[in-house]
Amino acid sequence: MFEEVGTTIDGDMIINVGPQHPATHGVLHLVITLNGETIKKVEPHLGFIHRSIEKMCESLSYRQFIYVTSRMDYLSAHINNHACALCVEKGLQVEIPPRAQVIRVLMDELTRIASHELWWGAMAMDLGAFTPFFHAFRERESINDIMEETCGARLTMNYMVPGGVMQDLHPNFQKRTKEFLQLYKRKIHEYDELVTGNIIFQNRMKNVGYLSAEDAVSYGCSGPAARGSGVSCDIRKIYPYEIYDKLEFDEVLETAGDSFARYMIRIREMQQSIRIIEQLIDNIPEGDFQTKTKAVLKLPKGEFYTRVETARGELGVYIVSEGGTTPYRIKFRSPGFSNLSVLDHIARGSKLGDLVAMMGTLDLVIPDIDR
Amino acid sequence: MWLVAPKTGSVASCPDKTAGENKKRIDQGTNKKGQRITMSNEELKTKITELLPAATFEEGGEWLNINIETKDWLSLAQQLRNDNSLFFDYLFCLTCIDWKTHLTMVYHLSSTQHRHNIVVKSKLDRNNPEIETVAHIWKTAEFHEREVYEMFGVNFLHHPDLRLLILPDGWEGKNPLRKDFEDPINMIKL
Amino acid sequence: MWSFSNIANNLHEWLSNTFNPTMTLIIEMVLAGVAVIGLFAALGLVLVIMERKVSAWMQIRLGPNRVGPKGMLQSLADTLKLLVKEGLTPNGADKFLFNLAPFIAMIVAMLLMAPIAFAKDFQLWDLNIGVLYVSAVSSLMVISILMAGWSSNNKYSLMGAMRSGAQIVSYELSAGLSVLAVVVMTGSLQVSDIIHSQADGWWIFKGHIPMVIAFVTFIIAVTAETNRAPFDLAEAESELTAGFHTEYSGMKFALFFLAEYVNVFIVCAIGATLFLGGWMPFHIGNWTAFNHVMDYIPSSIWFFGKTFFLIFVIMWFRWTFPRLRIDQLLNLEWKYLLPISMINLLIVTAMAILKWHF
Amino acid sequence: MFITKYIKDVYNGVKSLLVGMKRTLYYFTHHKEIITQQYPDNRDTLVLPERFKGEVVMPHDENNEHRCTGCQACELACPNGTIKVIFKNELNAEGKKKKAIDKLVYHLELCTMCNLCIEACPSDAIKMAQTFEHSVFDRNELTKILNNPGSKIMDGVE
Repeated sequence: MFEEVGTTIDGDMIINVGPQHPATHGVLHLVITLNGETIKKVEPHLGFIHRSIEKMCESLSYRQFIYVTSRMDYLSAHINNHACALCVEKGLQVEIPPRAQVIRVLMDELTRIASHELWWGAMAMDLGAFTPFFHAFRERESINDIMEETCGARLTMNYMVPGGVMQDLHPNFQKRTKEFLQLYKRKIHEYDELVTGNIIFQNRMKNVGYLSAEDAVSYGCSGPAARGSGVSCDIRKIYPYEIYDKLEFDEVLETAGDSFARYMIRIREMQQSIRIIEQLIDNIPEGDFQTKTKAVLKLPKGEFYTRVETARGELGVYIVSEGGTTPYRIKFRSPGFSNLSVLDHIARGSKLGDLVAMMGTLDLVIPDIDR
Repeated sequence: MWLVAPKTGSVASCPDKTAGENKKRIDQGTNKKGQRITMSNEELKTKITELLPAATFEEGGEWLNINIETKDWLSLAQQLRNDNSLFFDYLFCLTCIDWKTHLTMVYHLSSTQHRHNIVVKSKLDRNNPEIETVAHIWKTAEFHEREVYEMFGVNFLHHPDLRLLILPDGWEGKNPLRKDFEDPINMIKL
Repeated sequence: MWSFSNIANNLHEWLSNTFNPTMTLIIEMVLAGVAVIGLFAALGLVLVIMERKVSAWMQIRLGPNRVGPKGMLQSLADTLKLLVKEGLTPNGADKFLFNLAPFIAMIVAMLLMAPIAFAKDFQLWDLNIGVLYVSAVSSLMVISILMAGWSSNNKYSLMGAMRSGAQIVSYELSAGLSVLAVVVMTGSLQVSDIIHSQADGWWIFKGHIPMVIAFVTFIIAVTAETNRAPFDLAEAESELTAGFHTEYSGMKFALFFLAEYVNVFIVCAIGATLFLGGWMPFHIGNWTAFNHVMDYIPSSIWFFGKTFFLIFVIMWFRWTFPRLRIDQLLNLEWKYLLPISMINLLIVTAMAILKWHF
Repeated sequence: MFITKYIKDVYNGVKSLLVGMKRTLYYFTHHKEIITQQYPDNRDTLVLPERFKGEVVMPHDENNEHRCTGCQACELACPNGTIKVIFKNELNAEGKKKKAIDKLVYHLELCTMCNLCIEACPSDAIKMAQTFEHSVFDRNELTKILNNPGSKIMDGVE
């Protein structure tokens, strides 16, 4: 009898959110135990788009495997590619020309803004406000146009190669980026008006999904999810790569640890990315965009690990090389996987509607979790 | 009170905060437990030798690599986590490598307070891989260990919930990331 | 002058002269029924295209612009699509209740049309307890939603229905209390009396601040009662996929959809009747010349103008605000709106006794 | 004071709602801000950036000559096995047998537009085209032969 209506012995209702559900932004399957509207347990079931990228990469050469990583966290494809390129460069011990470094950082930051824009719109949509989604896309599209002009694709660019970047910047790049900066500054106050300042929104977000700093570290959270709890974990600051140590930007931190803190982190991180772009856009050094590398790359025997900060948190690329042309084993430590594991912890005891808000603030990208 | 915004959290203002205020936040956020003392690889080596004399070390990489016996892992993990001068509270990567003759568990540890990193490795028997779980020490290990369990078939002893996470229900025996795995049905040959 | 009431009267005279009284009554009833169904269809088409255009413009989009001139026939095409779609009934569903629910939603919406005055002297049934009738019948709406949610054999539907039940029953109270404010001022429950009492000014202007408060409470409460965003918890898309009508498809879904829009129209019509004078033109005290100019605008235009303005406001809410959480929703009603409207009613009563209004 | 604070909070809450409504009303009345691109209608005026990666093509000059030497660099660079080079033996001007490409088979359905083949090509024989409307009813149409029938290698390209 209990099975018939899907309840447990205690009278709790078990409900499947996903794999196809508007709030999960992809094919995440959550099995939720509910008592009325209150959540007692959240259990994620993964693997609906697991493509075994790690296994695929074992049969691809060091030039080829980078393109696959665009398909992991497709919203920060550049940063994923960057991490892989950095890891291969670490093994090859090549120096990257300064122009390539600046281009890479510029692209990373543009990607970060684009990713946060999309997150902002989707987050508001999860809470029932549809309009911000389209407003966010206006700014995001102009970033995508910049990407399309320089890299040739809007989402899966495959622009970073070991030794630099694939092509030089498009002549229009600086002009278009400045136009984007102006557009962004003209429109940013709307974000406050429509969502951030809205009293309904604040009530939905504040004091919801509390995550303490200790738990954030213990659950392996990174990126905005951990920084919302006051954990300083921005890889760009604490283990700087490329030219991040020479740039002036702040690591955004909030101490409240609730959904609203995680929201504010991302909103203010966009400002910091804008700051970085402003510093670099007029100071792109002349020179090569790529160092000459051999046609067939061979990494020495050993293990190489790089950490970069994607829009979602810390991405680790761990290459184990046997000295051949393909990696022996490759592991992607994806930020989404660890951030998802905390969902059960923070969702217990809150309402079903809040679960959606929490998933929004954790910014889950399912291909990133499944890989 | 519904119409009144709750008090915690920050004010709703988008323009970026001054650097000073942010620096204050950083200090409040992470350094509250004590002074940051980043240990060099040499210091870490001495310290860990004290804790576990049987450990062997591999150097040359960016981080200190520690090879340990499987049976020592649980006690070492507890000490690494709880020792105030080490305080490795952040397990940022947990994975396994199939070397065809044996498996190797690799744990990447970091300390958010002291900002030092180590890598702990432990050899496992390939036919009957077993290691103690650390899910109660670092909670992130729960999901990562489940992933390793299904991908490599490593049995984590005393794991709270060792089930398939990514693979479909009813998947048996075959471990996709092992080197001898072959899927005759879905294999794409080019 | 051409007006709805002239047409109705001429028709009535012609019918009375041609047939006997019973026959006349039957024919008039049939005609009224056909007119209501026609109005239903027309309203559905107009409101759907209106909603889509409003949302599109607020979202910096173009909106439907392919079917017909400027996309105006889009909702007709949608209706055709829904008509020919297969209406699925889930396996474990309670078939009878499942199929009955959309019709109950529809019938309730139709019944509510009766006491609404669309133009001067143009009303289906001017019953003496018109306002009471409206609040009584509109609360039947919740039955169809509960029925749909329970019989679908779907947990999302059930949760949506339960949410909706709690929500409609709660907000019924403050909607009723703010309607009572007008009734107290007028001293009558009859719709035509209420409209005639606003000949020298609408209640929202005549009744000082308490009436404005009653109006705002009314708008919030009816937005919640019709399950529109930001109170659309019953169908909260990102939480419950589609709430109580998750399992409905084809024409049965279309009936729910239509009933929602017609309900919006009705509550806005009632709001316009009670607070904005219904078909009564905008009159100011004894400015005879000004009032005379205003009288030249036909009464039906006044009525539909006011109603569609209120509908626009409700759509405007929907496309601006995020959704509330269920506990916040109930808090808002029981801790804020209900006490406010009760105190407000007390003040209005005092005003009515002391004749403080204009 | 409790009451003044309460009223102030309610005022601020209502104000925040009104501010949002003002913003949506602005866009409701300002249709010039609309950013929709009416795609199939603007096909004639649509300009894609010259670096856009749509599909791999092999440019031929007016004498039906291409630059492909058949070095297989693209085939090796491709991560998905998208490109296959099929050879034939051909007599050159001096009557010697020479290896040349017969067909350069390109599987568009496998291609991820990663640009690695273009980068690998030593003689600039292939490039990315800006076409993007690739949908077809039959999957086999996506397997393309890049060199034109009867085409030859350009003089001077080794």
